[in-house]
Formats: sequence, structure tokens, C-alpha cells
Amino acid sequence: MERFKKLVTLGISIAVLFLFGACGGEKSGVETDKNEVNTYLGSGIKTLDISKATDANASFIFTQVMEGLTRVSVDERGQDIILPGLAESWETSEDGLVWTFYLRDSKWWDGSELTAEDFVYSIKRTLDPATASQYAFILSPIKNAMEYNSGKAKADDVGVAALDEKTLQFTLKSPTGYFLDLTYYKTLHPQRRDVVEKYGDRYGATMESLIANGPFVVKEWIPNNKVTLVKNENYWDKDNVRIDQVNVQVVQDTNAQMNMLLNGQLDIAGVSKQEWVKKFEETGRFNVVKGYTAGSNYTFFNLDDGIFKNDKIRKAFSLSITREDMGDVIFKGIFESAYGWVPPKIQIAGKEFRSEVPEPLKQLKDESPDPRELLAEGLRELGMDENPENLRVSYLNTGTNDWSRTFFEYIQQMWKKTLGVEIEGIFVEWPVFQKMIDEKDYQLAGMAWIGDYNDPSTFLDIWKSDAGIYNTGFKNDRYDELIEMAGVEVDQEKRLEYFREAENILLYEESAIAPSLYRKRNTFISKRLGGITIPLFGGMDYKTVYIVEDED
Amino acid sequence: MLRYILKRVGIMFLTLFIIITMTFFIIRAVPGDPLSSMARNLPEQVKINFYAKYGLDQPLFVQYLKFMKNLFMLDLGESLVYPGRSVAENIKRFSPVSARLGIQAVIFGFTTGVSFGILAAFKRNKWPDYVVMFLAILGVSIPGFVTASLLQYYFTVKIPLLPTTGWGTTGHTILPTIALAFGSVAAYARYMRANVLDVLHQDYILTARAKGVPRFSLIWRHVIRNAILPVITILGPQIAGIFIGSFVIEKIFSIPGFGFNYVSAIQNRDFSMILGQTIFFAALYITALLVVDILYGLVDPRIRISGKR
Amino acid sequence: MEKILEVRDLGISFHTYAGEVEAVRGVSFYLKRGELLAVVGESGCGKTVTSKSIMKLLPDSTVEIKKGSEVRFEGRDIIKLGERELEKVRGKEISMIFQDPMTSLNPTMKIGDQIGESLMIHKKLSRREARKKTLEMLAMVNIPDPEERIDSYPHEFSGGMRQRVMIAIALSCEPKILIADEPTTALDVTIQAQIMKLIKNLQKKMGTSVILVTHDLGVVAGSADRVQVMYAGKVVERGTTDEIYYNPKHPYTWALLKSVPGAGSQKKSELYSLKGTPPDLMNPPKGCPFAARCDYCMSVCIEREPEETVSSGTHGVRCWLQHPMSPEVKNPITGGVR
Amino acid sequence: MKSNETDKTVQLTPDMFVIEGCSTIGAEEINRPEITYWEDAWRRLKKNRVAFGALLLLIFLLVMTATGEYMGGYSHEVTDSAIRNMWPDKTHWFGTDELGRDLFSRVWRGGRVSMLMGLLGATISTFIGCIYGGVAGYYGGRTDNIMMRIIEILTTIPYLMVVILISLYFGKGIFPLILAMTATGWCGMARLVRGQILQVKEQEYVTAAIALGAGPWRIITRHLLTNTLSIIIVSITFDIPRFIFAEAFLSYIGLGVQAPDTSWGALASASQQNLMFYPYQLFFPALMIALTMLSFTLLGDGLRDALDPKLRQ
Repeated sequence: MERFKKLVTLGISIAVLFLFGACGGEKSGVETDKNEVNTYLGSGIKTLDISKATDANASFIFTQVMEGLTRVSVDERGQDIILPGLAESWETSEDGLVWTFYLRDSKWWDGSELTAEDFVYSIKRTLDPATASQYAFILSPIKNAMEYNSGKAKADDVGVAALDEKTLQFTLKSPTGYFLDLTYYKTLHPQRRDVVEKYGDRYGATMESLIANGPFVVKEWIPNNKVTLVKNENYWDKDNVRIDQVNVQVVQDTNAQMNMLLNGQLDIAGVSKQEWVKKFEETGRFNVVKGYTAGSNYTFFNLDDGIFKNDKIRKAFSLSITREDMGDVIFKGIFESAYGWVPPKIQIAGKEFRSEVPEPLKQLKDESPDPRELLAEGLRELGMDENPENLRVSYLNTGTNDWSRTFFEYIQQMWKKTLGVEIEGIFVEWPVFQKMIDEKDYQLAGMAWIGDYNDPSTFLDIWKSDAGIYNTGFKNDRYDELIEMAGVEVDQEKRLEYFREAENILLYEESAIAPSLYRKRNTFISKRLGGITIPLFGGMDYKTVYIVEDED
Repeated sequence: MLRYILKRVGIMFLTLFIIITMTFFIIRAVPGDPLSSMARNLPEQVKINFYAKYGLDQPLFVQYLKFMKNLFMLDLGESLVYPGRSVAENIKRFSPVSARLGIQAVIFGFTTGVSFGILAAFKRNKWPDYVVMFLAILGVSIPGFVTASLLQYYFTVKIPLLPTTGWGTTGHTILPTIALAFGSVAAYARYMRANVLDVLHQDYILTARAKGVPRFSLIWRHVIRNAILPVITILGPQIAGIFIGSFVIEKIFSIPGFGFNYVSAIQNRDFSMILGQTIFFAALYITALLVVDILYGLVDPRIRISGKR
Repeated sequence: MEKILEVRDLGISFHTYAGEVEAVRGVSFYLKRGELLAVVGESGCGKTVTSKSIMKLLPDSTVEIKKGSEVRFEGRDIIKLGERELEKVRGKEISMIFQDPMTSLNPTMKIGDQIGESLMIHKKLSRREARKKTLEMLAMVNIPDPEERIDSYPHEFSGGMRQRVMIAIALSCEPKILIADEPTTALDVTIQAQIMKLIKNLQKKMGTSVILVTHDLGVVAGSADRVQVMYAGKVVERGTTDEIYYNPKHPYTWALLKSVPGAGSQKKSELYSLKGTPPDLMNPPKGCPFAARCDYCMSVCIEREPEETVSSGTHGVRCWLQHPMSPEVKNPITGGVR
Repeated sequence: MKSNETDKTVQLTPDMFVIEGCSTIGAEEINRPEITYWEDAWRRLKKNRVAFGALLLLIFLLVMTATGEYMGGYSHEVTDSAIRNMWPDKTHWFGTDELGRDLFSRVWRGGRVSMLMGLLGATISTFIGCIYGGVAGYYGGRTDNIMMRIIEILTTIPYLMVVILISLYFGKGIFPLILAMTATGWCGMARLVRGQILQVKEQEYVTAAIALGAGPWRIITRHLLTNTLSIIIVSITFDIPRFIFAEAFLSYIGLGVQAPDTSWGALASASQQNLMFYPYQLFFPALMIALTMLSFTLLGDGLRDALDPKLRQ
């Protein structure tokens, strides 16, 4: 037995040594003296092919390694501003249909000259049906773009042309108020024909096939693991790029992100939990940047449902959402109550939409302070039992994690308390959710919408009856008309008015959807970093970031 | 023996064929397609172009034949969600990561588990037995994510010894290995304990003792060899499971492995990726089981392997 | 002949969920160099427990060896030996063959390795030497084609062959004592005789002392030098084979002899069958344990346990019938009186 | 010795030496009463204090899952934003969760589903696994080959897809839940049992039983399975927590418990993001799972000892 005991002990110690001993001499990446920034992505990048990229992770990389006609930044008031990028200047025709961009002299990373043709090629490639780009629709304001994408027009018909090496001209289908906001968007970045053709379908999928023209270049890309970016010496504005390297790790788990921010392996992270916020604040090592993310959480109704076809019932459900409490309990006090649909910071006519247009639901709330009464009225109109306790409705949830369950349990209790209604939860996987929405196999459903570009239309267009995005059964002729008018109107003030009315119809008159919260973020940034800008769209830009010298 | 193996390999291909066919039609019967991963509904034209590009607009059976034809030429196709990445390339990239982690975890789990089990059996109803049982219960009642999170917090934040997440150095593998093995140590230990107790009651152990076989050799040559068989049964699927990785552990430690990839392929409805990975996994799994069956014969000569059986 | 083994006042109890079972209650006997001692009795009489205790093979967890028990082998008390020392006795000095050859061999080891194992342990032979010796042993126990069978696994052998292997294992190190616990019980009759003959031959050849444990007096007849009959954890009669066969004195011995065809009872058609079952050793009777089944039971038998009456130097009986006060009884075997 | 004997002889009287034949005290009567296999097993189980304690613990857990919910005086579903994430105290014995619900009542409420699923899942998968593995191992050859290949097919087809199909075709409720849980859950047990059967079926008593004309069913259930009991029991004890967690996973795709109802698995996984700050939210459900498993492990060990013919004395 003695020998046996020894053997077991030996075995265990070998195992432990094997596990712990092997790690000597390796550093865990906590390096604070270098001119580098450590950041993360929440998941792997799907592709870095500009035409095919769809995910936010790719957008983040493009922000650092690419540059479009313009670059987005943030002004002193925290509003997004558009700065010249590759385009030194631009002009618009009277009717707002023709946009001409004058490019500065700039080079690709490999030293070759960047020309207007690179933009034309990129756009036409995205629109080519054979590319099957999922974001082709972003280019729909360009004349004949959608026609080419659906095979009804030829590539040459598309309203984009290189007038000369350095002059790029767009012809639009209709005056598009937000067109300039698309010019920094990833789908309007230039592409190199020779590189794309060399790699074919594998362009953007491997490190070798990448080509950059922005502040940084990709030095290393290990899919689902990490991306290393280094300063691009051929970038036209390289003198203003102050860091040498950005280390981007893929960190999927939120707790892991927090741990890494705490132990210094990350310099920056979004923090959405009050407990962590407190912990980070206590360390005194971080600056906090709070901001909106151009998104709203909402509940939507199936307007063809026997109960929710009644607008009073919809209003009752919408008004009885305890938005402040929900923001506090479910979203840790970070998200903000939404009584409107278009979130703050979205701009139109150089102004913030939300500060110009009061939130429609606030008015509704003032007029109908008792949602229970509204519900009873609605039920009476439908000839149903007025007692809300006899009403059972179902709520369709997506998401296969604990959070969606907690969220549902909250709103279930919320409506039980505020309206006295029983809510039954249905949980499905996202693709099944989509299917059930398409088939109108639901009563209530919960979602979030994140805008694509800085214009109210990115929020309001989707409820046009033929938009085909979400099948709610909402159809209002005036609403459709307003959206169409806003789409072709050049005068931004008028567009603002159209959108004001449209939002009023959507929320005040019809209550087709019930927004609950505006999404916000809470970013903790190490005090060693300066010059951080987090615009509403486009994501964090490391071009302007620098390492703060030790001042103490 | 050779005939037996050849026959089993033949059957293996038949089994694989059935698995592929069933998987192909099951994933198509489930709602959703690769565009679902977009988390938003896309305009109709985008969908049409996408389906046309990947042949998803064709009748299902035609797609099936096309897939089988390509498969026959050893072409697993291209990912539908990660444009430009071939399925084979993805497997080649991610499975070694999961494999390394898995092999470490199985070696660690198996050796410690089996040692613990033997220890518990010989010290039955004494404190080592209780400690092993306590660990076993802990290992199974505490979900993997808890072990992983705690290890991560204590060894990367409290005592910053190791990198928190990522992959690349040996240091990166230590915590995930322990977290991954934690539950299986318990299983191995409990099975081994039960078997050892069974074997200890066998007459041939008495014979061996009567021969004056020293304790150590008794345990090693007579007890363990006879007791380890059922543990090999659970080892087989575990070895195959190595390559498929663990979703939870890979997520918490952000390991670019097969497990996370497999689950996200399913969630994204990346048809070709699901199929490719299923084929890869199934082939490994079946091979592992074949190896286990052969191992059985080696460990226990009573179970003869022959072509006839 | 000197006494190679001496067991004194051996008491063994099993502790079970139900309580303490006194399996062996004060057994004393000896074994001389080169002799064959047969221990006879029904199952459950304690004979197997006794034989296992000689090598201290009983499980520690449930078995208690009573204080005062002694198993003296060449002067040493085996009961007091530690596991390390025991390992040097087992297989080398004393070895054992078990009842069931089907389960007594390790199924996952080649039989050659199982034989060679003891040689390598005790004789410190190299692998090659052990193999050579193993082949000799296989030949000695009459296994055909030893060269071929040495690499076989137990399941490839018949019962008789396996028992031969067991014997080869037991005798490989030329032990001083061989304990054969019902070595033939699980085998069919023709094989039984062969195995017994083999044991006997090898005993003569190697000069080994043998303790043959059996329930079958028939097996004993031709081979044993001395016999001791056990009942309910006690030795009820002991003597030379001739004494037991031709002058048995205990009613239990009579019953055993009457139930053996060809031995004791003259008429084969009248095989005797003993009624009832042995007493519950969890609660042993205070009198003679056989009283309840004894045709000659007297009230003293129930009240008090008989002491051993030694009639010649070798013949001892525990029975009240031997008491001067008891009535005279006709010996059903010899026809004699008392 | 000698003196002792003389001493005794003195008290002996001739009347004690009269042959009475087979004793008045019947031989049969002295013997222990005949006990059946199951009675004996039960008797020995009762004698085994640890196992009996485990049985009591299990009964306690069962009683608490039935009644514990009402003992603290709080509902398992009512949220209260004012008392979120409270550590255990006098009013909320297990603390509260992130919606301010009383964890004491939630833990016991959750125990209902978890206990049911753990037991039912383990029972069903053990039942199917034993029969399937038993048949495959017993018949061997082609039957075994085909049956094992079926298992391979079942275990390699993407499970999530199968579960989604089940939820689409059978909706929600107890039946689809059990179906989804056991669809592949029994395969491990079947493989384990088959491996054991292969090992024991070569033994002589099986041959003997076949020779005596026992049918395959009887041989598998009486001879083969009883001899693999210890492994089966260990496997069951591992199956129970496995199914408890499987239920939690299935509830994400709408199959498990319906909100606001809960289960131990769901409670445990909901606590993940709060682990660093409110470890008690994990502690209590995990403790219950551990206690359940502990009681089954100890009971299993006791049962094994009680049922194992080899240990029967």
C-alpha cells in the first residue's frame, strides 16, 4: 500500500506539474509601457470582404484599417460629425441628386495610388447579384443600384462614376437626406480590383488577401482568436496616428471581459453591470464614457390578432410598461426610458431629432393616465370580457440565454401588476422567431432595433407597410405617404416634419409598436488612453488615440 | 482481426452515409437559413441573390445530390456564413485547438480520476473515499461554467498567474484543461471505485493473494486491468468528444476551438459548416468507438474479436 | 515427523449487518511434514474459513480473528505477521488451490504469466527462467502442448485443465504446505480422480504437506494420512484415515460415512441422507452443535458441549457418547459398541 | 483443562444420558427465518446507516420541494424592484434574485421540476439503456453491430436541431421535454451496459442458465443486468444531475419549465453572470443538486451493497 500511495501521489504531482510548471516564462500580456492599446471583440470576424461583411466586428476593423470618402467623429457636444476622409471636398447639385467628391492624393498600404475607380469598382461589386452581398440594400439611394442588384439593369447604369482619377460622382435615385452619412459606412469603402480578382471568393477571408488604406494595417489575424493592427506608414494622415499597435483579442464572455479590464489585459471595455461599474470606479484607473448606441428596445404587436387589432388595447399595453423601473432592474440603470421610437443623438437638418420632437408616448400618457381603463374600453369594443384577469396573451421571445428569460419574467410580472393580465412566454431560437413573425404566429413579441445610419429614416422606414422587415400587419396610408415624401425631399426641415408626424402616427395614434428603452453604453477606458472618440455610428476609432504620458 | 477491422470500416462508411443523409434533411427541416444569422430581416432581392449564389433555390433533393457528389470528391464546400472560408479549412484550423485541450483534459482527468477511484476503493469508507466522493459530487453538481469562471477569476485576477483568455501558449491551456477535466475526474473516479470493489470480490484476486503477489503488483496487474474495462467504455466517446470541444469552456476562455464553432454554425444555420463538422465529428466518433472495441479485446481476452461475431 | 504447522484455539467471526457469525470456534490441529491432512465437513462448517486463515486471506473489514488464536508455521505465528511478511509466506511457503477453477484464474492474464508470476516474485527468476520453469510445471501437471498453451488465456481451458493450472501455480515455488480447498468439487467425476491423483503424486514427489479441504469423504479415502471432521466451526472428530474409516466414533462422522457410496455403508442402495441443516452460527447452541440432528441426542447434548475424548494418540472425538455415563451405542459403521 | 473437565463431570447425572434421538428443539427452528432476496436487501439497507440517512435526506428534499415554497411566506414569482440581490437574511432565508424574488421559495419550487426531470430522465434512460445495451451485448454479432451503429447515428446528429424539431412538432409540455431529454440520453448507459454484458456473458452461470432453458429476457434481466448493477447504479447517480442541467438548457428553446416557474438548473445558470457578486444565488440551487446527488450516491452505494449477491452473507 505504501508504494501504491506513493505512486498515486507521484501521479498527481506530475499532473499538477504538467499543468502548472509549463507556464513559466510566459507573459500574460500585461504591458503598460508600450505604445500599444489592448482591446477586444465580442466574437470572431465573419469576413473582411467589404462587399460581404455584415457584422459589427468587421465594421470595427474597417474603421481602423480603411478609410472612405469621409470619417466620422464626435464634436464637443457629443454629436457625430463628418470629417473629410479620402475626399478633400464635395459638392451637391441643386436638386440633391448629384454628389461629386474630390479625392486627395492617397495611397494603398502597398504603396499603389488610390483612385476614384477603386470606389466605383467596390460599389459595383457589392451590387453585382453574383456577389450576393447582404448589405447591398444600403446602396439603394444610388440610381439603378437595386435594379442592377436584381438583374434589371446593367452595371454601367449604376449611378456612380469616376470622372477622372481623383473625382468620383454619384447620381442618386432621389435626393437622400442622409447620403453623406453613408460615405463613411463600410459598404462605401474602396476595393482593389487586382486584389479581389487575385483571391476571388477567398478575398477577405485570409490575412494575405487583405488590403488597407486606413490608419492601421492588419499584421496578424487568427480567426476567432486575435487581430493585431499596426500603424500604416502609407496612410495619408499618418502623422496624426499616435499609437503603434492595436491588439484586438476575441473575448466572448462578458465576465472574462470584466476580469481582463480589471487585471489590465484590456484597456477598454463596455460595462453593463452596476456591480462591475462600482468595482471599476473604485480602482480609479478608468475614465467612463457614456453614450447612446442608436438603438431602441421595443415590443411589437400582431395587428391582425383578435385582441391586438384594437388600438386601445395596444395603447394600454404600451403605457403600462414601467419603463423607468425596467431600465433600472433589467438594464442596470444604463438604458433610458423610451417614450419615442427614434433614439436620442439621431440627427436631421443638423439638429438632434429627439430634441426637436417631443416623445409621443408622453403625450399619450398624460391624456390616458389609467391604462387599465383603456384596456377595459378596448375589450368592450371587441365585445370581450372586461376583466383583465381573464385575458391571457402570449409573448414571443428569442434568445437562448438566461437574460432573455429574466427579461420575460420581468415583463410578465410587470403586466400582471399594471394591467392584471396573464402573459404566457414562448421562447424560441432566433430563426424560429423570424419564421413565426413572418407567419404572424404571435401576439406580442420583443426585439431591439439598431439603426444603420444617422437619420431618422433608419428607424422609421422599417414600418412602412411594404418594407417587409417585420410582419406586424401595420398599414397606415398616411404613414406610408410620409415616409415616401421624406425619401425624396431635399429640404431637411420638411423631412423633419414628415418624420415627426410619422412617429406620432406610429406611437400616439396607432401604437403599433411599444418602445421601452433607448439603448446606451457605458465604456470604461483606462486612464492611460487619451483621444478616444466613440461616435454613434461607425464604432470606436483608434486613429486619434494616444497613450497619456506619466504625469504624476 | 484484420478482417474484423476491415468489416467495421466498411460498416463505418455506411453509418456515415446515414448520418450525413439524416443530418442533411434534419437541418433543412428546421426553420431558418444562413441569412438568419443577420439578426434582421433582409430585403427580398438580397435573399434571392444569396440563395442563387449558393444553390439554395434549387429543390432540396437536387441540393442533396450535389452535396453528396462534392463530398465524394472530398469537397466539403464553403461556409455560408463566413464567406470565402472552406469548411475543411475551418475544421483544420479549429479542431487541433480543441484536440489539444481535450487530450490534455482526458489525460489529466483519466489519470487523476482512475487514481482517485482506486484510492477510494482501497480506502473504502475511510476519509480518502469520502474526499473522493465529495469531489465527485462537487464535480457533477457544479456546472462547468462555474468552475471555469472561478478558476479564471482566482488565477488571472486575484493572483495574476495566467492569461485570462485566448490561445497560443501553454499558459493559455492550463485553466481550461482543469475546468474541462473537473467533471470527468469525478466520473472516472466513481466508475473506477465501483469496478475495483467488484473485482476485489473476485476469486482470482484471492488466488493472486494466495500466490503472495505483493500489494502493488496485485493492484496493478490483477485489479486495475480487470476493473478498467467499463472506464474504457466511457473513455471512447470522451476521446471523440475531445475534437468537438466544449462550447462553455471555449466561450469563457475565448478559445478558438471546434466546440464554439460547431454551436455557432448551428445557430447561424451555416448548412455546409454543420454538415462538414458533423461528418468530421461522426467519423472521429465512430473511429474512436472502433478503437475502444479493439482495446476491449486487448484488455479483456474473453471478448474475442473476430469477423464472425 | 515434526509438526510443520500448528493451529491453536482458532476462533473466527464474521461481522455482518445481521450480527456476528462465529464461523470457527476454537479449532486446534497440526500438520506434519509430508503428510496429507483431510478436513471434512458440510458447507458452512468453517473448513474453508479455517484453511484461508492459515494464510490470513480473509478480508480484514468483516472478519475478526479472536484473541488467543494461533497459527504457528515453523515457529512463527502467522496471525501476527504483517502484510509484507505474509507476502513472503504466501505462495512460497504455503500455497492454496481454490474450489472453482473457473473463477480463480485472472481472466485477463495469460496462464503462463499467472504461473510465472509467483516464480518471479519468490524465486526472483528472470522472465526467461520463469518461462522455462513454467513450461516444466505445465508438463508436470500433465497439460498437453505446454509450449502452445502457455500463452493461452484461462477461458480457453476446460475446468479440469484450469485446475491443473491452479495446481501448477500453487506448486511452482515448491511450497512446504499446499492447501487444497475443495479442489475437485467443481469438476466431473473422472476429472476428480485425475486431479486427486495428480495432487497425491506431486505431494510425494515434492514432499509437500497438504491440507485437503473437502465435503466428500470418498475423495479422502485413498489419499489422506489423517482426517479431521468439522461441524459448525468445531473439530468433532480427528484421527488417522484408518481410524476415521474403520472406527469412527462421532455420530456426525457416521452420517458422513453412510452418505458416501462404497464407503462405510455396505449396501449401495441405502445411501444415507442427513436431515436438517447446521445450526445458525450467529446464535450457536450452547450444547453440542450436532445435537439437533443427532439420532443419539441426549439431554446433556443440548445442555452442555462435549470435550474432546482422546482414545489413541491420534484419535480424538467430541461426543457425549464417549462419556462413561452414556449408554452403549452400536456403531453403525463398524458394528462394534462404543 | 483437566480440572475444568472434572468440575463439569461432577454435575452430570445419569438421567442426562438417555438417548432421545433427534432433538425436540427442531433443527429447522434454530435457523434464521427464510428471507427472500428483496426482504433481505431491504433489511440490509435499513441496517446500513449511511444509506438509510441518505434515504431520509432524499425524503426531506422531496417534502421540501412539495411544501418549502410556502414556508417562507413569499411567492416564487412576484418581483420587487426594491429588494433586488439581497443576501440571505431573516426574512429571505436564501436571499433574493436580480428581480427581487424570494430565492427560498424559488429554490423549492424549482426542485419540483428538477427532481421530477432528474428522476424521470434517469429512470427512462436507465430503462431503455439497460434493455438496449443488454440485448445488444447478449445477442452480439450482427444484432449488436446494427444496434451500436444506431447509437452512433443518434449521438452524432446535431442534437440542437433534433430538439428544435421536437419542439416544433410536439409543442411544449412534459412529453416533448422528456422526449428531448431522453432522445439521446440513454445512449451512454446502453454502451456501458453492453460493455459489461460482453464481459459477464462469457461466464459459466450464463451458459448454465441457457442450458436450463431460460429465455433471453430472463437471462438479460436476471443474470446479466444484476451482475452489472454497480456500474448501472453509478451511472444513474451521474445521470440525475445531468438531466437536471439538461432541463435548464432545453428551457432556452422553450421546452423546459415555463416562466415564471423555475428549476434548479435554470436558477444555477441564471446566476452565472452574478457569480462574482452574489454567489449565494448559485450556492443554494447547486447545494440542492449536490444534496440530491449525494443522497442518490449514498443510497446507490447502499443499494449496491444490499443487492449484490456477492456481498450477501
